[in-house]
Amino acid sequence: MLTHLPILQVILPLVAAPSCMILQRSRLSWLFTVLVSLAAFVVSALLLQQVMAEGVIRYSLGGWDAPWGIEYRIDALNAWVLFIVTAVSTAVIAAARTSIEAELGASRQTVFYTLYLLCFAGLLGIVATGDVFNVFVFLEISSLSTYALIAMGRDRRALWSAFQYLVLGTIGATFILIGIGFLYMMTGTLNMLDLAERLPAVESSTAVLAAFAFILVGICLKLALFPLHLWLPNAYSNAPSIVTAFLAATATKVALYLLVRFTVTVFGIDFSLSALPLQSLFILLGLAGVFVGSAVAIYQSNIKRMLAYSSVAQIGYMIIGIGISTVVGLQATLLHLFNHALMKAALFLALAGVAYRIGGCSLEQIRGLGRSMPWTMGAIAIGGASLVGMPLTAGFISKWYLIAASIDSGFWPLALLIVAGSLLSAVYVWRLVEAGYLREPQSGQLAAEPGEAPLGLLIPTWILVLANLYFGVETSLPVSVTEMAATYLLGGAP
Amino acid sequence: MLLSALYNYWVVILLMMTGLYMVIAQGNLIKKVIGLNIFQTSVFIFYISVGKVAGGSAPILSQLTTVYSNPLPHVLILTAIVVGIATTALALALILRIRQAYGSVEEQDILAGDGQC
Amino acid sequence: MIDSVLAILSAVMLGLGGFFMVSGAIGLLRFPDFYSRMHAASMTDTLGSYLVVGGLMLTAGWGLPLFKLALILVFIFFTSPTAGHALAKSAQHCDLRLPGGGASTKKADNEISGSAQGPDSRDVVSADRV
Amino acid sequence: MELILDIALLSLLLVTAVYIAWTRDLFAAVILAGIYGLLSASFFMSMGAVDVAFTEAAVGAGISPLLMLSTLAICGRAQRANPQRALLALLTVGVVGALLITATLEMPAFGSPDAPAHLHVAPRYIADSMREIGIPNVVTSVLASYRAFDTLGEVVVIFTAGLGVLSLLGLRGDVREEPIHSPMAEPSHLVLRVVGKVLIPPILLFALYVQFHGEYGPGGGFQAGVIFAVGFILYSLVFGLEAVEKIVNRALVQALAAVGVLIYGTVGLLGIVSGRNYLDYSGLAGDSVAGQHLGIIAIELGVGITVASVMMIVFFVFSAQLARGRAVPHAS
Repeated sequence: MLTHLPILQVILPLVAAPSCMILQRSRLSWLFTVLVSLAAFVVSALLLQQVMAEGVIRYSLGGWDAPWGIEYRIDALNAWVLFIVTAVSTAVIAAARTSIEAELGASRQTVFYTLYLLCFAGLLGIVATGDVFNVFVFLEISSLSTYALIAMGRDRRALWSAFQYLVLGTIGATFILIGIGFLYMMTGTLNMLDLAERLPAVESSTAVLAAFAFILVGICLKLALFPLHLWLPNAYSNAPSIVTAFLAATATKVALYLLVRFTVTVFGIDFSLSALPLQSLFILLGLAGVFVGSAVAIYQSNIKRMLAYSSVAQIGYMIIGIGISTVVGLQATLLHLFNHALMKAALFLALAGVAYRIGGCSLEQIRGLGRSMPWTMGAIAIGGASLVGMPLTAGFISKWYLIAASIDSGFWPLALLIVAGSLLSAVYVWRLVEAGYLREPQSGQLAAEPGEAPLGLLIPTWILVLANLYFGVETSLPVSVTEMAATYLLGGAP
Repeated sequence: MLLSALYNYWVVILLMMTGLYMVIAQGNLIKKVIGLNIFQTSVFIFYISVGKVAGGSAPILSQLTTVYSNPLPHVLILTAIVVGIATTALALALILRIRQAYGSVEEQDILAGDGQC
Repeated sequence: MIDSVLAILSAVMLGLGGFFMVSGAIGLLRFPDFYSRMHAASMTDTLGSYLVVGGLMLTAGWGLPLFKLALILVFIFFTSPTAGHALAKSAQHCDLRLPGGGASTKKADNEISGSAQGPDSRDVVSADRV
Repeated sequence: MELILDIALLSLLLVTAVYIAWTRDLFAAVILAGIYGLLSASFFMSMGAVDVAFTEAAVGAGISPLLMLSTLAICGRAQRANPQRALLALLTVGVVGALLITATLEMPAFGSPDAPAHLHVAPRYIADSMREIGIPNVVTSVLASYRAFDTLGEVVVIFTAGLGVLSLLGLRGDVREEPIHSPMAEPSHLVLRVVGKVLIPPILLFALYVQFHGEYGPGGGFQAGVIFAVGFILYSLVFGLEAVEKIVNRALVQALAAVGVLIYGTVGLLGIVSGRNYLDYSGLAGDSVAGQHLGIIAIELGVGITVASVMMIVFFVFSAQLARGRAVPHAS
């Protein structure tokens, strides 16, 4: 069975989704989804272990060899992203039940869990595959389910956000499709590894350059990289709380993975950096994302929206890491991928608890929450600290690596700018903490003191919070995996 | 020479751009979806043009012919067409809900309705 | 001998079919109001497609293609007139009457804007009939 | 000759696209979008892509305008002029278009047999698929065996869309306020009713033919599923929605959509059980060619079932909205 791990990773949730649809009973379908997610997590842990021990795993679907059939190809990078996605998904979905019951109503729950599983399977499929067209197909599975999930939000704005995202997402996907078409036209293959071998022969052609540009823009639309981020704040702030937690922690990570996969593996880092002024472009856009995202976040009163803009900023950090394009820089990106997933999932889950008890999450509404919901507010505070990058939290580690990478490769001012960006994020996190601990609760609300968030929600949140603290101190697992991935990607020893 | 070799692609690019223009410029949501459709269909036309082999027949094997069109783009586009109709159906369902919630399918009205004009 | 007769017959039928199609299209563009345009379109369309399919059948030879063409013929026999009927019916349902005095400006307008304007973009009143 | 056809079709496509962009009558735009679909299907036909042409005709000229018309009937057909973003759009389109045009300059010529695309992976499909899979339609071989996993993804995409539409529109109105009245049920629509009744059995029969003939000619599960659904859609147009729901239970159709995906997934898992890789059908029967054939028939069935049920779900949900929306007068 161990040889089938790569396909089980994807096929498990994919086949589970229609089965979930048939279950009908909402409590049952929740339990089923949790179990499936947990099983996927176990599979990904096994895969990660296998890759670390034995190197790249290949699996030909349908028994047809690589360029003719579709191949799954798991190296340290995929295994790491699969691990992150499944881990966060398990925590999020375990916490989902009460919040979903409150926000969605009875009739839509089974459909919700089915769509959730589809989205989950789609994301895993994007990461696991070694075939560019297969990426497109699974991208669409995850995107379509994401649109439907976002539209399930309570507010009517959820519908409009979902539509905006649908239009932009479809344009992005079609751009990727155009890029894939050009690549196929010039090389005759769709397999990533095969493409990497055959592209150097034709890489001076404008068609390959255009393919690169289209794929880049398409992925960056999905990634919400700075000037293309406009859909993200709306989508995140209007989706159901659980969906926001899931998307913030996984969807952008998967898009970032795609970016790394295409720039480094398919096109090759040398081509990617020389074809377009990509290095400066990534660093500039990343910095712009950091500053604009953080600055706008400071002025938000809706906390979900604030954190959504903070996501735009965090994506900026990750892009800077790719832009530096040294082993340490890439490693910093991959570390931040993990840490950001942990902190954003924790924060948004805590917010789901707030929304569950209070019915909204603006800064006004969380006043005095430190007293009435100490555990939830504690989770927000620690998650926020990790977001800023305080020492002893996971966020610190990745920022540290990023700064080290920029100093190593001689970008002194960059290091300073990164620190400055973190200070900006300290400002909006401070606004949260201030509202939660130092302000008096709103007078009108005192009538019924909100209790602590339900335990089913609180426990997964705190598991994530503790993970934030744990990986801020004990860093051997993420550092060793990301180091292996980064050296492998940049052509060092596997 | 260049013209006869590439005119097909150029026309297809024009078609794509017409679709893309509609998606960006039109405020009516249904028109946006029609634009998306045209954009996607034009990309399909591009793929199928790539698969064309001069003098080739449809890729159904028979004794009579030896030259066939390239079957791989056909397979890819079959999948892509299905993805396209799936997106269209979802988009139209969203439009119906937006119409119920906002009373309009014009972008301006919706933005005004949410107070973010 | 038989072959060449068939070929000539088929060519004649294809040519006639093409002629009817074109004349229908001209009628669609030039006729003044909805009903007469529809008349031009549906009548010639039915006849034209019979002739074209029939012409093709003559050259198809015995085999599966012939059978398929015959099926298409039967299908058109049912659908084409029904489509015309449905169109006229829905126009009537929507209270579209033949143009009297008041409609003459509209007609003139139509003729000026010429071929760019599709036939049913102004005349059919409602999109209700799905 | 081929060149003339090519140029004629392309210029028709261009005129249609531009007119759609220009007109402000959404009804005309939708009808023309259907024509656009039909024209591109003809273009695919002239390029030798028969399966794609079939699918595009069913989707681009069939299902998709149908859904759009249902939407229009609720939302109204007039469109407001708003050129406020025309400049941005022109700029984007100009940049993207210029990039694309530059890209084409170094592309292999159209139709050239020595283009890299025709030399690397594809020749194996044409040369060996008969020996390895044993069916003449290469597109079906590639679709259902070499790249079967993409097709599984495609089925899941359709399933996702059906579910998404259901979650958006279908679930709240489970308790129906009043029976939906079909205007077609009036006796004055005799012709339509009779012709509709006559046509439905051949349509369903044709769907079955397309389903099981896909290995030898153009066709397959997807096209068959669409045609099969069209049979029921026609029935509901002529006799009203509740008449159809007497025959096909809604819960059953929803379950069938899931069952189709499950059939596909399970056939894949049988590959693992028989000691091979996922979606490897060679072990399903005595020799590998027979196994492949069996596997392809099974998964095409799964595709057909899911596609037919999702199309039916989507259409029924839309037309239930339409019937409900009729009571409320249009705003525009």
